[in-house]
Amino acid sequence: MKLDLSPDYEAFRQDVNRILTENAHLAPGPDDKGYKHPKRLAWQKFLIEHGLTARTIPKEYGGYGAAPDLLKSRIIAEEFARTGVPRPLAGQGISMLVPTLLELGTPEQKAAYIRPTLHGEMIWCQGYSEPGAGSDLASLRTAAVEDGDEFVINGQKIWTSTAKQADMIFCLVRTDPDAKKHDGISYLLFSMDTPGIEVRPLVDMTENANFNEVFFTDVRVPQSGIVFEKNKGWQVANATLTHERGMLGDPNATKARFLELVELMKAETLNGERLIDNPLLRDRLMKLQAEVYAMQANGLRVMTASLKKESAGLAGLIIKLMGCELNYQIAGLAIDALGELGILYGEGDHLRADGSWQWRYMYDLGLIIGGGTAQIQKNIISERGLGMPREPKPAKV
Amino acid sequence: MKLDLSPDYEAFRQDVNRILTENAHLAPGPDDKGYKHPKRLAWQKFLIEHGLTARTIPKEYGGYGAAPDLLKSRIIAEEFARTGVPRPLAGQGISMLVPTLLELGTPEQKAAYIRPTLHGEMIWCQGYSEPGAGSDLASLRTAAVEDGDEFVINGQKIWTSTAKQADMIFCLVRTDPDAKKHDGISYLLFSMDTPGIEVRPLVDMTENANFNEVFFTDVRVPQSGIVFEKNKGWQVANATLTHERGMLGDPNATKARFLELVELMKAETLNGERLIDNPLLRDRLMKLQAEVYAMQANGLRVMTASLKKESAGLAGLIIKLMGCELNYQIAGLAIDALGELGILYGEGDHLRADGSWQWRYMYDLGLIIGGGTAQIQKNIISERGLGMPREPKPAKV
Amino acid sequence: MEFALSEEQRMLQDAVVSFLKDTAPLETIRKIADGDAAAAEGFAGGLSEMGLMGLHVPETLGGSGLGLLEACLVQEALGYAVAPSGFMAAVVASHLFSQAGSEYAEGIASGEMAFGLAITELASRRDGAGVTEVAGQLTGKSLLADVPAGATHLLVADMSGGFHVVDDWAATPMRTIDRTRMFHEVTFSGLMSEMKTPGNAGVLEVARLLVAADTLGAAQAMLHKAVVYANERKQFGRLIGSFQAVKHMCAEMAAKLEPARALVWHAAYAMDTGDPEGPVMAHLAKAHLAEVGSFIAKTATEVHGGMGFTDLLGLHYWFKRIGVNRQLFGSPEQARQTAAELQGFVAA
Amino acid sequence: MEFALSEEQRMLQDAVVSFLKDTAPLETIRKIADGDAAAAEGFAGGLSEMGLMGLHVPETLGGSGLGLLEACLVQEALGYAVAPSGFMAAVVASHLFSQAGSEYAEGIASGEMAFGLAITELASRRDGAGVTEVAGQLTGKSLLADVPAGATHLLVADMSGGFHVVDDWAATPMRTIDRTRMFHEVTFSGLMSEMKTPGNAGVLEVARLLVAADTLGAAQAMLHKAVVYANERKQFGRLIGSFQAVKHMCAEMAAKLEPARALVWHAAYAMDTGDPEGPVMAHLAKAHLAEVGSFIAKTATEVHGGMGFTDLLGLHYWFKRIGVNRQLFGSPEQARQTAAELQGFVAA
Repeated sequence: MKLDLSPDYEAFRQDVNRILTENAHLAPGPDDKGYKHPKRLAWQKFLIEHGLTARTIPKEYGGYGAAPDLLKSRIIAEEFARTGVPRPLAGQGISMLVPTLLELGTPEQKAAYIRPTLHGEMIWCQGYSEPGAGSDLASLRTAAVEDGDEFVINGQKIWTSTAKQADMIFCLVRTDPDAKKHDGISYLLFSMDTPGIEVRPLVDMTENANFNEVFFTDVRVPQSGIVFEKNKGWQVANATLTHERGMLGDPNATKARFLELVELMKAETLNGERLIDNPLLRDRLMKLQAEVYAMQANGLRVMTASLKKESAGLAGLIIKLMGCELNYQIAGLAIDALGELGILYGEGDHLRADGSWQWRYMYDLGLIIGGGTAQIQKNIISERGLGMPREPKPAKV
Repeated sequence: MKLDLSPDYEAFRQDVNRILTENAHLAPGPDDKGYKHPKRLAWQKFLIEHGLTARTIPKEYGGYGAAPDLLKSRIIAEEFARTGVPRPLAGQGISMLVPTLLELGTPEQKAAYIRPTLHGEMIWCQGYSEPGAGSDLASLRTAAVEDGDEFVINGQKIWTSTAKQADMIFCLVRTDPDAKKHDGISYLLFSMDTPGIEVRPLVDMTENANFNEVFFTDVRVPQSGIVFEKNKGWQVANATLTHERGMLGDPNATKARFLELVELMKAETLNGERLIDNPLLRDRLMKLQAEVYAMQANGLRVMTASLKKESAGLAGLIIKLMGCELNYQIAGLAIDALGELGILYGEGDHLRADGSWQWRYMYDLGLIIGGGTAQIQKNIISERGLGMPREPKPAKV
Repeated sequence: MEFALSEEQRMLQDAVVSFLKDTAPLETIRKIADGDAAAAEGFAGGLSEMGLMGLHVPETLGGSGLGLLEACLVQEALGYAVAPSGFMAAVVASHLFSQAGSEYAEGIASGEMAFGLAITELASRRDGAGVTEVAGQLTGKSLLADVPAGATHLLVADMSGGFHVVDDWAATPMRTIDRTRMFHEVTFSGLMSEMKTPGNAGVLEVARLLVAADTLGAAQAMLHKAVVYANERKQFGRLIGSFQAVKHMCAEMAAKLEPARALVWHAAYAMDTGDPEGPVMAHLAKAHLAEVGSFIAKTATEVHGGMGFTDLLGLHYWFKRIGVNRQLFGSPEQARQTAAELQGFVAA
Repeated sequence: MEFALSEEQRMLQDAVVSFLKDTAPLETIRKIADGDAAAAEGFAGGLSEMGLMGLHVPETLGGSGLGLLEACLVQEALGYAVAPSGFMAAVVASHLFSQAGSEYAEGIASGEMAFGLAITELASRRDGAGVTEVAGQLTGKSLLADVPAGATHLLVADMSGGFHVVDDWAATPMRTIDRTRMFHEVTFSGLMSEMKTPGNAGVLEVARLLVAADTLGAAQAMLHKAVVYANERKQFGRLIGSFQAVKHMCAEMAAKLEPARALVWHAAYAMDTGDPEGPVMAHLAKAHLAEVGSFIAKTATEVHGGMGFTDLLGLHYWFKRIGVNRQLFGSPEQARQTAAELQGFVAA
């Protein structure tokens, strides 16, 4: 057990802090909107050059080329949070496609896509889920039929974020309808400008379109877009799905929300009494604080395991389930504490925190479902974490 | 909706009340212990003769022979509770075997068993569950092999209450090992005095032996003990299992416990403050009160349905699951409210209510499991109550 | 002894249910939520033509003379259809005016008057809300007032326990997550109170009871939708409704909801028959349905998977209805506290 | 940055675990529970021979000088084996005496002294319990005192926040549902206090932290047993562990317990390093493990079905250990309240 950092790392932290504070003026402001705004691209370039993002990606592909060091990555993230300086660009292209290409892409694919993606010049979207293929992703049916050196794609994807802005899509398509469901899938890259692609915003319960539906009608794309091998797309996707799972339920984000809730309950009153002085609300708050501490400590345990290249076992498997539920509970207490003001939404004098608690209460429920429902998570925990048997296959009827 | 009773029923209530109060001196006292104590048998005889128990059982079998009237039965139960006069004899012979014999018994069986059972002269125990056959009762393996006009029984039963006191047992045995599991079972009556029967008390977490294990080694009993038909025992048992289910989770008993809890929280203090004045404990109490009211109203609904010979549907199916859980929660709050005194047990100055809250907290957990676990209950509710599909049969591996 | 709905009661509820099926399908609800005034007025008109507004007004005053049990059956149907309406306000006002101010009861029954409720502060005061009365003049504001389209009068609770009727007010909309219903901030500056009646007069427990009935209906709808979806949707080559996890989620919803329904009926019946336990049951019903409703809103959405999160099925209208009801007229904790006080469980 | 047990820490815990496997199998625990004094003494002797009692005593005073993290690892192992011991009392006393009264710390380390705890009233006073001190004389009684077999001294909390050491007391046993451990009512009438130290001195948070660790171990044992049972027991022709309902029950237990373990470690580490958040975490750990423990005690028993209810498997010893721990040194609500007060969340 040792939670403080060695002097070298403390020095690194100070460097990072200095670079960020001294160059904050280069960062894009709130008005510099738009995915490819010049100031945002310039800032991204600056951050890469100073090793503050794309840190471990080889120089030849446009990264900084440093050796992997989880602690340094964590320090960087903490300093962005501490200084409040705008963060580097994110998105599924950077978080999911780039690692995939580095591991399994052809030299041409690496050369063509990684650099512009890192630098924000090429936006990607992910084409995985389908209306009929959610928890059972491998049953996806979007078909890619060979025709000369092209594929002709027909089908539909759903839960596609940034589809409207994306230049390219990394997409799971069925290239062998006769093979077993996991064996007929390919991982395919192609342009979102290809004729026959229609993007429809998918409005959700938060009233926003956080996602889209994407429809493919006779979409012709080159076969060269295949990553790794044809009909090996399931393995390719799984390599990166693990990345996504990790992203949900970050305990530091949860801790930050909890602290906001404490401030809220100190500041707000009900019938003249501070909310935090209400014994029932306070007891619920303290219950949540215990869980926040627990998830934070659990996160440190998982981080230590990855530092040691060990498996975190159960401690890792439970994060998505417990983290998302805890976020939902925190938002729920905020709403209950605010009572008749906790259900306001959109605009208005009495709205608190721009309605972000209400938005979270709904969006966090979406996250409990998305990226592997709570039920799928419990299957995984019991089977991989506790070694319990899989459900027997149903007899063919 | 009409919760008050018609004048006739009110008159009936007054009669019942008068009979009980005027004759209370005939009832057995706390010292008149033992299943067949003369005072207990005499009191039972008196109650039957006055239609206060065995009310709807035909006179020829030793009952009172009145027409079925659920309301009158309910009024009788309420008056026993109100007056505190000792109740009639109970037990699985009276509650489960007698209805079965009336429905499916041979004339000889009815003549031989019903009268002495009702009058407390013949005690029965139930031989259903086995160590390997709990939720999956139909997989029971206790074997009854024909030999001349006898069966030779070998095997083991568990969860057998009153086995030590019982004269007779009604027992599920496998009479056809080759048939499908539901089709090879017979419902058999025989004497507990038969050589080869060993009863071992089964101590449970309450430190008492509320149940027994019963072992059969080459036990020879007459085949005439079969009820209904050989290998039709599953149907016979199901007729009465429904009786048992109904017995668990009685909302009036739950209400009585809740009122005890209220008195406890008014009488007891923590750090000089009445428990009921503690906002956290009181809020838990009120949450439980809402559930107590709800289960009570639900019970009235079920009762009305049976008065009309209608199915109560979901309202009936959920009673065991919700009623047992609610009892457990009530006991749990009592223990939490009593804190370090709530975990005392057995004897001692500081023990409250003879440790009955602690006993209930453990015994009620047993009832959540017994008579169909919570998981089995949820299967039943979803399949019979909501029309959801059964789980597919596993493929033979 | 009969704890069941009478033939008339079942017919009443069926009539409202089928009326709502025709006049308030999801498409209409969507229009109303998106601010289509025509759709809202059309629907509201049809509803008042049914003569429901006078349901709880005594026959001697031109109403149907029905009880709170019948009112709860109607409110349950409205919740089941997530339909907006002035019904709740009409019943609460009728309940008060059958004791005092009968002219208003007559107005409600005849349809000449439509009431709104500005009574939030009976339970909960925030942001300086609260109305005071001096010499018949009202000053102050009330938040999250239930002001249905076409309301002609407001029933206002002042902070000294009195109730007032006004036919003039300044209202600013308060947007909630539930866009099917209109809530407002109403402000009074020296406005004349037409009529004053003292004492709580059952307003809070009746309002809470009706909210419980509304949540009962909305939760029942979500359970139905979840079961139907689970019995249609296939994943891993089988209906998701055949997975034990999904079956048990639905079983738990039903196991909580079924007794909750009986509680609402019993509370309403007890109020109608003057049973002293009636108000206790009514407050507890509000609290209990809030808890059961929150569980079902979340669980039913999870059974629907991603589809439940989208706007495609409109499931969120029920989720939000239940979410807003939870906070109306006081939190579950406050309702339980009221019930405790009524039973003398709280140290003076 | 490393949040994991060191090699030494793992070795320490393994040593205690395997010692307990040999010396405190279920048969021995049963004997102790049934009042077999020989079995109890034999086991207690072996335990103190391990030199565990001086674990938290500074090396300068003859102890091992290990921290609360190591103490929690040992306590977790004791809870896992539902083994009785004076370890908890020894650690609490050592923690206090490393600040004042070092002669007692030395006594604990050398084994000449064995301590018990009479500190229940720090959190909870019932039945007129509570000890007062006048001119060095103690009067009053303490309930549910932890008086291990062979205790030579008691650490007593008085009602003005002071702590006392006494080597003489009158004790009557208090039987709890957990028969593996001895609790007593201790009475003092004008008994001389050997030594007095003022102020809370961390006693309550250390005691609560250790109880949390004990429950962690007991709950972990119940989860293990449930998984093993579910993977052996067949019903309906399949392992019950292959039913999704049973799998999810086990998954939920693990999902709650795993972060709870990290919380206990972190709280202990924070206490050892003087992190100001340490006491807050310690109180919350007590409360949180009480809640998680109650869930696991019930759920693991349900996974075992009827067998879990019987005495045959002895599962109830763990159920009862967790049940008693929940109430020791204050309820979960009281522990959360303490944590809130430490953070200034409570109006003065």
